[in-house]
Amino acid sequence: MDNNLIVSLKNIVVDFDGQTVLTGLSLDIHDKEFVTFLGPSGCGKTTTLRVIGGFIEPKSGNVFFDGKDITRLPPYKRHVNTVFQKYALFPHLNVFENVAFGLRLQKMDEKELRKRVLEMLELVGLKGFERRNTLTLSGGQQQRVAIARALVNHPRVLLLDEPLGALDLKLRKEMQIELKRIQQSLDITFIYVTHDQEEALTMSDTVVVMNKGAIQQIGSPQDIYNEPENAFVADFIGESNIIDGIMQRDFYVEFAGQEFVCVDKGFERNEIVEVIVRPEDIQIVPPIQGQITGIVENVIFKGVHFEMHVKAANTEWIIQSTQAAPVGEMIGMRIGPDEIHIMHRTEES
Amino acid sequence: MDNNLIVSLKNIVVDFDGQTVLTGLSLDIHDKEFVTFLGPSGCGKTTTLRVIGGFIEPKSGNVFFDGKDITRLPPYKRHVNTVFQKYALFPHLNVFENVAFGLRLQKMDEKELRKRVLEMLELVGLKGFERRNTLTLSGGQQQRVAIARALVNHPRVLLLDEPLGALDLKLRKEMQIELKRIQQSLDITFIYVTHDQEEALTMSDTVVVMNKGAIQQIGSPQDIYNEPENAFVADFIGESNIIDGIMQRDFYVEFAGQEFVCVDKGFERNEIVEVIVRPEDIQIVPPIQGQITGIVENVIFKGVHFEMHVKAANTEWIIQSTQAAPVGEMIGMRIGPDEIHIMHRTEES
Amino acid sequence: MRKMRWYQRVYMVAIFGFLYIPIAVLIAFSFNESKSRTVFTNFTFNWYKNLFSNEMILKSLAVSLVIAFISATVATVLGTTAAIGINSLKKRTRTVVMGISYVPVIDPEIITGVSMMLLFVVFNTQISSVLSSILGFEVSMNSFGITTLLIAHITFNVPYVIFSVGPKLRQLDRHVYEAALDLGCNPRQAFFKVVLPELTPAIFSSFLICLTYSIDDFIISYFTSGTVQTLPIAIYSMTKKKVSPEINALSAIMFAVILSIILVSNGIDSRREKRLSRAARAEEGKL
Amino acid sequence: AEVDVKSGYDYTRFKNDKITLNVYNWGEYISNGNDDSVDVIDEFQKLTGITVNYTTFDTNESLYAKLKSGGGNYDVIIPSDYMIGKMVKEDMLAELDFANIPNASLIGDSYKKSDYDSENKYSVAYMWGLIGIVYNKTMVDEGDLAEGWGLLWDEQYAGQILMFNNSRDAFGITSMLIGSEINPTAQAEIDACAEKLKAQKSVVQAYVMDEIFDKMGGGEAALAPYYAGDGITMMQDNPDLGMFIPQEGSNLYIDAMCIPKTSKNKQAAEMFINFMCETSIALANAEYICYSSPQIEVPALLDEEYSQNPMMYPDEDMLSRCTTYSVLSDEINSAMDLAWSEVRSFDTSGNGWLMPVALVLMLAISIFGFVRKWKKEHRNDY
Amino acid sequence: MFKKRSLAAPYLVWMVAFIAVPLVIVVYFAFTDKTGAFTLENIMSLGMYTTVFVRSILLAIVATVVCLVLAFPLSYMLSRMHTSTQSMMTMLVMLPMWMNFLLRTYAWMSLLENNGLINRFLGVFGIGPFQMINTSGAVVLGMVYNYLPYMILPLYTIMVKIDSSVIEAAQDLGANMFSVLFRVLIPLSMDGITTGITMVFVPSISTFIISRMLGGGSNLLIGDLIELQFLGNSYNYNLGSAMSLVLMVIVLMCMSFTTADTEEMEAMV
Ligand SMILES: Nc1ncnc2c1ncn2[C@@H]1O[C@H](COP(=O)(O)OP(=O)(O)OP(=O)(O)O)[C@@H](O)[C@H]1O
Ligand SMILES: Nc1ncnc2c1ncn2[C@@H]1O[C@H](COP(=O)(O)OP(=O)(O)OP(=O)(O)O)[C@@H](O)[C@H]1O
Ligand SMILES: [Mg+2]
Ligand SMILES: [Mg+2]
Repeated sequence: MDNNLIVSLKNIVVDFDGQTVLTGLSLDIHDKEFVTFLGPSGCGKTTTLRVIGGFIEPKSGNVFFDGKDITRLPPYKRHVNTVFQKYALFPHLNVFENVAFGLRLQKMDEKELRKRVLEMLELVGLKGFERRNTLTLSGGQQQRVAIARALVNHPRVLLLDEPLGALDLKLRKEMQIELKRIQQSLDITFIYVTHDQEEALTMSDTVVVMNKGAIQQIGSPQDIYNEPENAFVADFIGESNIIDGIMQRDFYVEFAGQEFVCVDKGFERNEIVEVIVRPEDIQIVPPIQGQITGIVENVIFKGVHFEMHVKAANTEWIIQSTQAAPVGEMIGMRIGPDEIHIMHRTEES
Repeated sequence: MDNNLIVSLKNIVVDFDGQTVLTGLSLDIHDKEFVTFLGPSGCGKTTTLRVIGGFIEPKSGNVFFDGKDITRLPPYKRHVNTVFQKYALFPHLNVFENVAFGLRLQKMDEKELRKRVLEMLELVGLKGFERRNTLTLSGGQQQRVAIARALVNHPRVLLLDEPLGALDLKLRKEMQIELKRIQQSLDITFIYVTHDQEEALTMSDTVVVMNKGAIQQIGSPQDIYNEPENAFVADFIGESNIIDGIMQRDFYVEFAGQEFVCVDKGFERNEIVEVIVRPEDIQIVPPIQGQITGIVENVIFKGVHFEMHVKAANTEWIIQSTQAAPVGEMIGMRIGPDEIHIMHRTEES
Repeated sequence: MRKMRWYQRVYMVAIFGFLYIPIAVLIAFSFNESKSRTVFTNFTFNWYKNLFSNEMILKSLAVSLVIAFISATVATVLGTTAAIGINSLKKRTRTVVMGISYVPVIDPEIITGVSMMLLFVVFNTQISSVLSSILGFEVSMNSFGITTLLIAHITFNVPYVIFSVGPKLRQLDRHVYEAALDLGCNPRQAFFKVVLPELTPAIFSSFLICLTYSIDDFIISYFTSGTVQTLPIAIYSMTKKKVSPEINALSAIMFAVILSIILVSNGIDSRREKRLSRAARAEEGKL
Repeated sequence: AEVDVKSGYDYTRFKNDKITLNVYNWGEYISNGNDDSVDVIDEFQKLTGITVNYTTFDTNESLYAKLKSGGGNYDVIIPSDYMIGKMVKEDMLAELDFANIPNASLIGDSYKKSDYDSENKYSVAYMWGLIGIVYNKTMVDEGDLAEGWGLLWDEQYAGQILMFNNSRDAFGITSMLIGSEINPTAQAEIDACAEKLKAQKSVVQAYVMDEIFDKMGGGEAALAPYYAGDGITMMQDNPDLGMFIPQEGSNLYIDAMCIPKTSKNKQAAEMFINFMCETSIALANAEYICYSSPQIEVPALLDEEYSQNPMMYPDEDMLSRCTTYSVLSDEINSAMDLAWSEVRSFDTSGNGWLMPVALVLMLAISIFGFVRKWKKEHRNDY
Repeated sequence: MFKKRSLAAPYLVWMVAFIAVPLVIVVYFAFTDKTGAFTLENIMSLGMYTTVFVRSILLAIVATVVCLVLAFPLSYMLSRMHTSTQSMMTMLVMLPMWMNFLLRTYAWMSLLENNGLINRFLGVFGIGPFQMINTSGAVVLGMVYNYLPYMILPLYTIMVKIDSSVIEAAQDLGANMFSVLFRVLIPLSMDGITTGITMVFVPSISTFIISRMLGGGSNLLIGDLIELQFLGNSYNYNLGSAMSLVLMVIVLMCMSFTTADTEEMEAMV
C-alpha cells in the first residue's frame, strides 16, 4: 500500500431500501490531494462522501483512514470534517460561535480558541464579521463560514459537497479560486463533490468520474478530458461526437465510410468500437480536401465560436470553429490521428 | 412606419412606488422575429414583457399592436400569450386541461378542442402525457406544457420570460433548440427574456440589451458580440479586457503604454476612451514579438481552452488560448487592429 | 401588485368595522358614568377603580393565570418531548397517534368538556375507591377543582404544542444536526446544542398559544371547574346578573394588554427583520 | 364598618386553621358591599379568619346537577324548598348540629318543620318570598294587570315577555293560570301545563333567570315573572318598573341554608349559617336584596318602605292563596323535565321543511366531499 | 435526525387516559341507563329533539356560508398585499379573537337590543326599532362574528401560496374576472375553503353560549341541550352522552368529507 494514502475505500456497497446506490466502490485518496467526485445527479457522489464522513454505514466494504479501519466509527470520532451543500450553519449562533463550535466541544482554553477562530476567519476573508448573525450573510460569505468552521478543527481531510452549488456564476468562479488557495495554503486533503465539469477541471488534482454508483475513470483533469476511457466520460466532459466504427487493425479505424489513421492499438481485428471526436478537433476544409464531406444544417453563433451541425455519412456532426460556413453549403472535414479516441463499446451506448 | 411591425413600444415609462423602472423605452418588433431581451437581473426585462402582456399599465407611453393602440386593453383581450418564468401551470388541472384552458374559455366545440390540444401536445413532444398531473412532470416537461398552453390559442406573439431559467444545463440546451424549432415551424413572433448571454446569442434574430430600464443596444447576435456599442454591452456579452486608452488620432490608439493601430475613427484627439479586447483575440507570442509583454500568473484548464491571467502594464489581462504558457513565464501578446474595439467612456465605468 | 380599488377598500373597512365595532362599544362604555349599556351620560374612571376592588374578579383572574401558567408549562414540556418521540415512531403508529391527538382540536369543545367531566365523575365514583384499596392510601380527587382544571387544560393544550413543534422538527435541516456530529458532538450534545435552540422559537410560541387558549377557555373549564372560578367563568356569571360596567372596564384592560403585547412582540420582530434584510442588502451591494 | 354580632358565640375558634368555605348561593342573593351596603362575606372573613370561596348558581336544578356530579365540594348551599326535599330524600344533606347554630332560634316558627324538612334537621331558612310579575309601566297598560298570570300569555305583548328558564317555576305559574295543582301528581296535569307553555312560546322573547335584571332594567321587555325581592330591587333601579302579585295566588318559596354531606368543614359551615342569622347580617341582607327575611327580629328594624310593602310582607289573605312547592315523585319529576325540554325545543314554525332541506344540504356536501377526495387520491396516483 | 422513541411514552399514556378513555366513557354512558344496564333508549329518545338538531345544523350551515362569502374576497385581498401589510392585517384579523368571546358576544347584546345602540342609531332617522336580539338571525350573527377569523385565516394561508402568475396566466389565456374566480381561484383554494368550513361549522353547531346570550334561550341548539343534561335543569348524563355522541358523529362525518389529511390540519393550527 502506498505510504501517503490517507483515505481508502474498499468495495463499498450501499443500499437504500433495497436499491443499490454504490456498487462495490474502491478508491484510494492521497494525502494533500484535491480530489473531485464528478458525475450526474443521483450517481452516488453525496453517498460516497457520507460514507467517508461516517453518516452512512456501508452494507459491506471498508473505509480506511491513515491505514486504520474506521468503517464503524461514528462521525464525531473521525478526523474528517464536512462542508455541507447548503452550509448547514447553526442559525442560533453568530459567525464567531459557529466557527468556535468544534473547539468549544474540545473545551479549548478561551484565549487559544479566540486566536484560532480569528485566524481562520482571516484565512477565509471574513475578518470583522465575528459578531454577525449568519442569516445576514450573503451566500458566498455563509460558504466561507462553513469552511472556516470545518477547517478550524484542523481536519486531515475536508469533505465538500457541492459547496458552490447555490451560488451564482460570478461568485462561484471567485470561490473556486479561493478554495484552491485555501487548500494549497493549509496543505490538507480536499474531497470535493460537484456535477459541474468545468468546476472539476478547474480545481482538481484528481478527478473521479462516477456514474450509477460506480467509478468510470480516475485521472488528472487533462487525462480525463483528452483521454476519456469510455463514451460516458467523453460525453459528460465536454461535448463529443460519438460514432460507431470498426477497428480494422492497430492504428487503422474505419468510420463514416472512411478509413482513418489513429494512435490506438490493442483492439481485436474488426472489433466494433466507439470513436470519439471533440467538436473543436474537426477542421473545416474545402470539400475536395475533406476526409468526409457533409452539408451544414444549422449554424449557431456562440460568441467565442460558431457551432455547426453538419450532416455527413448519415450522422449529425457537431463542429465548433471560429469560422462559420453558411447553412446548406457542402464542406469537407478533416480529423487528425491524435484527435481520434477509440473505445470499447459499452452496453449503454 | 414599417409595414410588418407587430409590436411597438413608444416611450414607455413605468414606476413602482415612485422608483422608475423603465425610463422611456421605445422599441419596434417585427412580425415573425425572434427577439430577445438580455440584461442583468433587475434591469426591467420582465417589466417590459408585462407591459406588452397587459399586466402593467405604463405611467406614460403607448403600446401598439398591429398598429392599434392597446395600452389600456386588459390582458385577456390581447392576442398575445405568455409563458411565465415559473411556468404558472394550473396545479388543479391535468396536462390536457391546462392546455385546453384557453380554448374552453372560447367555448370551443369539444371535438375541435381535442384535436387542437393533442396536435399542440405532439408539437411540444408530450404526446401520451395528457392525463398526467402537472406536478409529476419534470421541469422541462412542465415548460413544454406551458408553451403548448400558450401556443394553442394561436397567438400572434408569444412572450417568454426566462422560460429555461429553472432547467439544468443539458435540458436547457435541448429546449433552446426545441424552442427555436417551434418558432420556425409556427412562424410567429417570439419575445424572449433571458439574462444568459449565450442563450440570447444562440437563439435570437434580434437581441435587445438592456440595463437599468433603458435599451443599450439592439442588433443581431453577431453585431452585439462583435460591435458592442458600449463597455456595458461588451462586458455583459462574453468576457472582456476593458482598458483605459487615449485616442491619439483616427486609427491610432494608445493603451498599456503602446500605440496600436485600430479601425475606429471619429473620436476627438487625445480623448480618453475605453479599449475593449476579447480574451480569445489576444495572440500569445514570444516576448520579443509581442506588442505588450507580461507574466503569466495563473493558468486554468477549461476543457476547450486554457484561461490565463497575465499581469502586464499594471493591468490583469485575461487570455484564452488552446496553448498554455506555464505560470511565471514571460510572454508576448499581440492584438490585431480588427480586435480592438474603442468606446467613449461612460460615467459608470 | 396593483393598488386596491375603492370598492375593495370599502369592503375591507366594512369587515374590519364588523370585527371591531363591538369591541369599541365595550371600551367606550367602560367610561360611562351610569350603568346603562346604551346611553352615554358622563365620563368616569370609576369602573376601573371598582374593578380593582372587586375581589371576585381579581381572585378568578389569579386562578386563571395560575392555571394557564402551570398547564402551559406542563403542556409545552409534554408536547415537545412527545413531538420528538412521535417523530421517531414508525409511520403507521405515528398516523394513529396523531389521529387521536387531533380529537381535542377537531372535536367541539363542549364534547371535550363533557367527556372530561364524565371521566372525573367516573373516577370519583368508581375508580378512586378501588385504587385506594389497591394502593393502600387514599387516592381521590374528592371533587372538581384546580386538579381537574389543570388536567383538562393540559389535555387540550398538548396537541397544539405537538402540531407547532412537530412540523418545525421535520423542517429542521438534517444537515445542521449532522454538522454538529461532524464537529464532534455526540448525539445527545448535538440535540441540546443545536436541535433544541432551533426549536426554541416554536416551543416558545406554542407556550404562548397554550397560555392564551388556557386563559380564554370557557366551555371546557365550565364543565370541569367545580367550585373554582376562572376568569371566563366569572365573566359568564357576571353577564347573567345585573351587569355592571366593570365588565367593560375589564375588557378594555384586556384589550389594551393584548394589543400592547402584540405590538411589542411584532415591533421587535419586524425591527429584527428589517435589520437582517438591511444587512443582507448592504452585503449584496458590496459584492 | 364593624358589624354587631351577638356575644357568647366564639367566632374566632377556626382563626388559625386556614379553612376555606365553599359557599354556593343564588346570584345577587347577598349583601355584597355595593351601594354602601354591608359586605357580608368580607365581614365574615374578617371576623372569623375563615376564607370564603363564594360562587353562584341560577337554578335549583343546576345546583343539584353540580352537586350530584361531584363537581363541587360545597360547604354551604342555599337551595329552595322542593330541592331541599329532594336532596333530603336522596341523602345528600348533612344533619345540622344546632348547638353550633344558636341563632337558628331567631328563625320564625312558620319557617321550621316545613314539608320539605319536616323534622327541621337539615336546613335553616334564609329568605322567603312570592313570585310576582314585574312590568314596565311605560309599556304595559295598568288596566291589563287584572288578567293576572294570563298577562304572560297576552298576544298584545308578544315579543316583550320574558319567562322563567327553570321548569318548576314555569310549570308552577302555568298551573296557577289553568287552576291545576301547583304540585302536580299526574302526567295529565303536566301535559296540560306543557300545552299551555307551548302556546306561550310565540309571545315569549326569551327564557331567562338573572338576566332579567339587565333586560327589565334596560327596558328590553315589558313583562316578566320573577321573585318578589328581585322585583323590588329592580324597581329601585328603574322607577318605570312596577310589580304585582296576581290574584290567582302565587308560589311561596323558602330558600334555606344547608350543608351537603360531602362537606369537610361542617363546623365552620355551621358557623357561617349562624352568622347569617345574626340580626344585623340578616337585616343587611334583607335590605340589600329586598327579600323577606324569616328572622323574627328583622321586620321591625326594616324601613317602613320595606316592612309595609305587600310584596315583601303580604297580608294574610294573599298568603292564604299562596302555596309552597313540595317534593315531587321521581316519575313526575322526570316527566316534568322531559316536558320542559320539549317545550323549549318545540318550534311552531317551519319544522315541516327544515328537515328535508337540511338533509339535502348534508347529502350534497357529502357527495361533494367524496368526489373531491376521490379525485385527489387519483391525482396522486402517478 | 435525533430520534428517541421513548420520549413519546408519557404523552401516549396521557393521551390514552385523557383523550381516548373519556370518549369511551361518553359512548358507554350513551348506551346505558342510570343503573348501568345496556339500553338503546337514550339514542332513540333523541328523535324527540330532531327539530333542535335540524335547527342547529341549519343555523351552523347558514353561518358557515355567510362566513365563506364574507371571508373569501377579504382573504384574497389580504393575500395580494405587500408582505409587510399582510402581517399587520392578519394580526388585525386575529386580534379580536384574543378577546374573551363571552365579552364580545356580550357587546353584541348592547348593539342588538331593542333599546340597543343600533336601534337608537336607526331611531335618529326615524327607522325601527327592529327586533334583532333573541332571534335566529342574532344567533347566526353571533356565530359569524365569533368564527369569521377561523374562515379568513385558512383561506388566507392557502391563498398566499397561489402564485400571482397563475392568475395572470389565466387572464393571459383569455379569462375574465368570473372565469378566473371559478376556474382558478376557487379550485385552487379548495383546501382552505374546506378547512375554513370545518373550523366554522364545528364550533357553530355546538355552541350554547351564543344561543343563550343572543338567542334568548328560546331557540335551543344541540349545545344547549347537552349543557342542560350535564349542568342544567335536566340532569341526565346518559341522555347527554347520547346527544354528544350524535354531535360527534355529525362532526366527524363532516370532517371526513372536508379535511383531506393531517398536514392541512397542522397548517391550520
Ligand atoms: N436517504 C436516502 N434514502 C433513499 N434513497 C436515497 C437516499 N439518499 C440518496 N438516495 C438515492 O441514492 C442515489 C444516489 O444519491 P446521491 O445523493 O448520492 O446522489 P448525488 O450523486 O449526490 O446526486 P446529486 O448531484 O443530485 O446530489 C439516488 O438515486 C438517490 O435517490
Ligand atoms: N411589483 C413590483 N413592485 C415594486 N418594484 C418592482 C415590482 N416588480 C419589479 N420591481 C422592480 O423593478 C425593477 C425591474 O424589475 P424586473 O422584474 O423587470 O427585472 P428583470 O430584468 O426581469 O430582472 P430578473 O432578471 O431578476 O427577472 C427591479 O428593481 C424590481 O425590484
Ligand atoms: Mg449530492
Ligand atoms: Mg424577470
